[in-house]
Amino acid sequence: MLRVLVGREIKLVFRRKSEILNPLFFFLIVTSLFPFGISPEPSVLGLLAPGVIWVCALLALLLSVDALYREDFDDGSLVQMVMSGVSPASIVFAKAITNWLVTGLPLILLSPLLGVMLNLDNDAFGAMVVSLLLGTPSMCLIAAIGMSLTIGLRRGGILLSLLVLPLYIPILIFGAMAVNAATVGQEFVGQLALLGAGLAFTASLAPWAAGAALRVSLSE
Amino acid sequence: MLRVLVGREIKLVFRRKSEILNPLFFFLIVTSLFPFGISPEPSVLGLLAPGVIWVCALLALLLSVDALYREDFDDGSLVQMVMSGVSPASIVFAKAITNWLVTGLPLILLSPLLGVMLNLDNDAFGAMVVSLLLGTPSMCLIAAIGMSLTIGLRRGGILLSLLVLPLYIPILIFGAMAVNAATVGQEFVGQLALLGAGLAFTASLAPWAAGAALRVSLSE
Amino acid sequence: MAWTWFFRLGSPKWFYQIAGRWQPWIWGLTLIGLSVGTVWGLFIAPPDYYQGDLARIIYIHVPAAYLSMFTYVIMAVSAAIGLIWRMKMAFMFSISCSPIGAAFTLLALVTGSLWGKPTWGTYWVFDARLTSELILLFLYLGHMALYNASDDIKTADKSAAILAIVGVVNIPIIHYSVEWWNSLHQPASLSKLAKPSIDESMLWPLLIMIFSFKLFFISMVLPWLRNNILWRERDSQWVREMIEK
Amino acid sequence: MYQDFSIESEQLALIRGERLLFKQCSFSMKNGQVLQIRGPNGAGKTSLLRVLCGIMEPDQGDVLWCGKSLRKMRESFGANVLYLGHQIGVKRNMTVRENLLFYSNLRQAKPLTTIEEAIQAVGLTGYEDELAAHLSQGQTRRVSLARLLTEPSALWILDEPFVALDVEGQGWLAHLFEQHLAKRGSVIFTSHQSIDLNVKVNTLEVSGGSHA
Amino acid sequence: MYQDFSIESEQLALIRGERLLFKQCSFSMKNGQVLQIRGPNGAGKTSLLRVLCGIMEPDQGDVLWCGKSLRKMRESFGANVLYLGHQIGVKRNMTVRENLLFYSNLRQAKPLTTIEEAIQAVGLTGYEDELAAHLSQGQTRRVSLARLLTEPSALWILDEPFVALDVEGQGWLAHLFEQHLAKRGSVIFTSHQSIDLNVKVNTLEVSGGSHA
Ligand code: HEM
Ligand SMILES: Nc1ncnc2c1ncn2[C@@H]1O[C@H](COP(=O)(O)OP(=O)(O)OP(=O)(O)O)[C@@H](O)[C@H]1O
Ligand SMILES: Nc1ncnc2c1ncn2[C@@H]1O[C@H](COP(=O)(O)OP(=O)(O)OP(=O)(O)O)[C@@H](O)[C@H]1O
Ligand SMILES: [Mg+2]
Ligand SMILES: [Mg+2]
Repeated sequence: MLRVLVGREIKLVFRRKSEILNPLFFFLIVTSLFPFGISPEPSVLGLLAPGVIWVCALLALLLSVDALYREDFDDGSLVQMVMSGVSPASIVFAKAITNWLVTGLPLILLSPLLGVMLNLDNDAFGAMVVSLLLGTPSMCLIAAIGMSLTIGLRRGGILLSLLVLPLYIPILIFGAMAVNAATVGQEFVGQLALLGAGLAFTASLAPWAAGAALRVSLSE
Repeated sequence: MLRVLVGREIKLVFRRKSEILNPLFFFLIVTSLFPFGISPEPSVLGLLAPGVIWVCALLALLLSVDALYREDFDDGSLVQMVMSGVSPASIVFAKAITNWLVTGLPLILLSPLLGVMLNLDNDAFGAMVVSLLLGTPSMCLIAAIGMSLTIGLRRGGILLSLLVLPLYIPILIFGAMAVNAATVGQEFVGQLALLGAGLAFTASLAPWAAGAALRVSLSE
Repeated sequence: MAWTWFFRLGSPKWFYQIAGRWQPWIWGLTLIGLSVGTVWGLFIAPPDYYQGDLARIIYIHVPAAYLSMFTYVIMAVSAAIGLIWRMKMAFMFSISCSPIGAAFTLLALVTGSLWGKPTWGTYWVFDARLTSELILLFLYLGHMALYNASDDIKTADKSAAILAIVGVVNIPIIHYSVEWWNSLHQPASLSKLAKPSIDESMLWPLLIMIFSFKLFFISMVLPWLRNNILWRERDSQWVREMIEK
Repeated sequence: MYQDFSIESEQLALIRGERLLFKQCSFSMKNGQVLQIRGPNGAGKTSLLRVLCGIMEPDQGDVLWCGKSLRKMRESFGANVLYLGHQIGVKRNMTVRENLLFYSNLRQAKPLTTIEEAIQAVGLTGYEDELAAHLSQGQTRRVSLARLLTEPSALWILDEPFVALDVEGQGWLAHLFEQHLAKRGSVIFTSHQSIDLNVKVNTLEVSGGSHA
Repeated sequence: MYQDFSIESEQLALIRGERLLFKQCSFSMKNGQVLQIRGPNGAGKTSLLRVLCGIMEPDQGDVLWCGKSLRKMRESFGANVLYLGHQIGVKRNMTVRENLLFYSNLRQAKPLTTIEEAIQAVGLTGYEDELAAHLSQGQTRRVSLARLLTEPSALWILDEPFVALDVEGQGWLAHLFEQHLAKRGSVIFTSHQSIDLNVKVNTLEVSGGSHA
């Protein structure tokens, strides 16, 4: 079942290649805005790098999720899927998986490039990639809850950010802390463990919450 | 004519109050993400403040524009307006004005609060507000061009950022430069003059370009 | 048998009347508690050893901060009850909590930052507890925004309930943040039940204030709730009869 | 030959906004019956269908599927019912074939008709690999109607299924109804057009719109 | 009494995707005529109407408005023509009254019928201040049809205007066509339903769908 659902999502995304490339470009461009806004000094940039990369990854991920739901809601596909006897939780889970595969993973692969651009400390690349690997899936799952809650509202657009960003903050804190610790040569296993625990927690609970929310939104 | 159009847009926005508040919350929350990601040290924050505030204002503005067009396109209102003999340029201009009144202006009013949170230098508040006052209208107008170009494309969502952000970079540079100059007590009239010139330029040309783009998008 | 009272709570009419009868008593108790606590705290209790009279802000700050968290938990619990037992009243209660909770969160933030200026030398720092309290404010705002964004009251109830439950994860984060991160903020001084690290002369008024704030919450939430009930039941027989009278 | 089923509504009432759309709406239905829901614009036909499908919750009463509350029977209901509303769930960015394939995979039921045959039956031969975005209004509806063939379900709940079809298409669909009945299937539908069906059609009148 | 106008098409041809929808499509029309465009699903009726309105450009030929190319006559065309397509431009977040008011303000033409009268005529009394989002399918279409009354235009170009209307609404619209003709107005429309009009209806057959 999940295979059929994920297969469909990925097919739809690849139909519009810009769908995958856009969040990546967004990540790249917004990240590169900061040197313009703040300072092009390499030493200053190195200081900013972990935070800026994490925040921009978070935003890119947040902005990519709408496309996965909006059209399916508007053209009635979500109702059709739920009516076919598929549990809403698996629909939502499939979307979160797709979101991560199509946006999260490429983002992580791209992050070292940005690390170089922003003069990130050499020792911190590993911590950055691993922390993103652990943090981005949780973010996709949380976004799925927010999206399911707001999809029924006309123009719910940015409301999503209001609901979801507060829940992202802890992930961001630990993620950026891990990278910051790595830049100054400190231990960062603790933060990674917390990110992992967060992932286990969201992976086991978020699909249910999001599924319930989806059913409510469809009843409008 | 413009009065009728702007009146309608504002009425629609106020129908959903969240429409106005959401970009503001987005601005507030995203700005406050940076201290988590980078460092909560007041001295470091003060250094970041001008750039972070400018970049976040830019993003909030960029993300608010979609709502002004999407629904009008989907429900056929844009076609109806054009068919009623209204020039596309005035439709687009009305939307840009609304966008600024409803998002740009409140954003500017909110910016001093963020300045305090991010420990912006006391001397720089004036420069920040004035540079935003001159820069945000241009950004609204440029976003209108981008939106008109991409509205016909299903899921053009993030493509907008890709088209528009590069054009925002000069505005961002001069805006943030003005604030940065003010923090270190330098002269910043030059940068403001450039922002003003940019505004005059976009205000006179952007509506036509966007209007033409809109007509093309509608012919799909 | 023992459960009948629980399901009677689900009847808006019954609840409206009972709440109306209790309301004056609760307000009375609240006023007494608040005035005793205020007088004791501001005039009788000794000034703090280090901070002098400044520390008296504690009698507002700490009760407000506790209440902001307490309200959220109550809101989430009644949301869960609403979802599980399909009880309209529970939803209405849950919805009535968030504006009040947001107000107290704001109060805790404002008193905290007023206190922070003289003690830490700044109104605001990005410290873990302060931040998570700020997140709590955002959660409340998000809850209200979500509820108000929906046209249909049945949908609005349920989506707001789900959000309330999801957001509950933030509460332990706020509480334990001081232990998990080394922060500027005061570590737990009351919550260590065994031996509070606060002088008894300050403890009593503080406890009274904390308790009266809880009462204050109840006396605030009841009118909100009754308003809500009237609005939603405006088409039902009993409301019409009452209005006509 | 479909399995036995029954759907009943018990004293349904629904309020939308300020308006009481229907109350004490009761009916019951079994295999081999056709029910047309009638009423003027805004009477509450669409809303009633959505309640029957369990998408919307009634304010009073309950829908029973095989004697049990619909809420507890979602699985069996989903497997036996096909609902097509105003929004028909045809993805613009998938081809006609992909659309049909996806839904039939979701259901995991063995189709009586292959997808190719269904496409031919609805008159879309030559459009199999066309994106649904490139179809006309009527052709898009035909894609959704093809699902009636590829996903065998005992009960069809159709909201204005004759809309946007050309004359020949309307005849085809009416004929399909008759075939479905012969196989002990049932249909609940709404329509403002007068349709010639060679079978007995029960009707349920929704008057709707009175102030609550 | 409307002004004189004429609309002609000259050897129009349109290709969408790979398909030649029509070629050498010519017709001309003046005040007081009705033209029904006919053809099976996917023939190209909607596409033809969009070309006539200047929304889409034909691949060959041109549309002439009062003898001049449409592209040069946008102003006068807009002032005299009302087009209602599948998407009807009714804003969900505005009330019925606001929707009508906005469009009539845009046109700045003096309405023959007040908005209140128009709302009553389409049978939406009591819904004046209801958001369009809270209307049923048919009621939403009625809002757009009310514009035929509040924005007097000589030529109506209507894409399946009878869809979603109940029986009484269809009769009302047919009657409105007749009144419009009596005032020297004209109508171009498509429909898959058979409509009884007490006037002479010209037809234009679109066959469409051949490979280009
Ligand atoms: C904006 C700034 C501040 C915020 C948002 C804030 C927030 C909070 C919160 C949420 C609590 C309850 C924690 C819990 O129960 O787990 C709390 C308790 C407390 N706060 Fe603050 N606070 C702020 C500033 C301050 C300052 C400047 C001081 C004093 C120097 C202070 C002293 C205390 C004390 C003594 C407690 C009781 C601790 C306990 O018993 O657990 N706070 N504050
Ligand atoms: N989203 C909504 N919110 C509030 N009220 C609504 C909503 N949708 C519909 N209604 C109300 O419900 C009534 C019935 O709507 P419904 O769509 O069920 O009618 P219908 O019988 O299907 O009409 P039609 O023949 O036009 O399709 C409408 O008159 C409207 O007042
Ligand atoms: N966006 C598009 N891109 C490519 N081809 C299209 C597009 N829209 C329509 N077509 C093609 O044009 C043909 C005619 O479409 P059109 O919508 O004009 O038909 P129609 O006569 O209005 O049909 P219906 O009766 O179903 O409304 C379709 O068969 C389709 O192949
Ligand atoms: Mg309907
Ligand atoms: Mg058509």
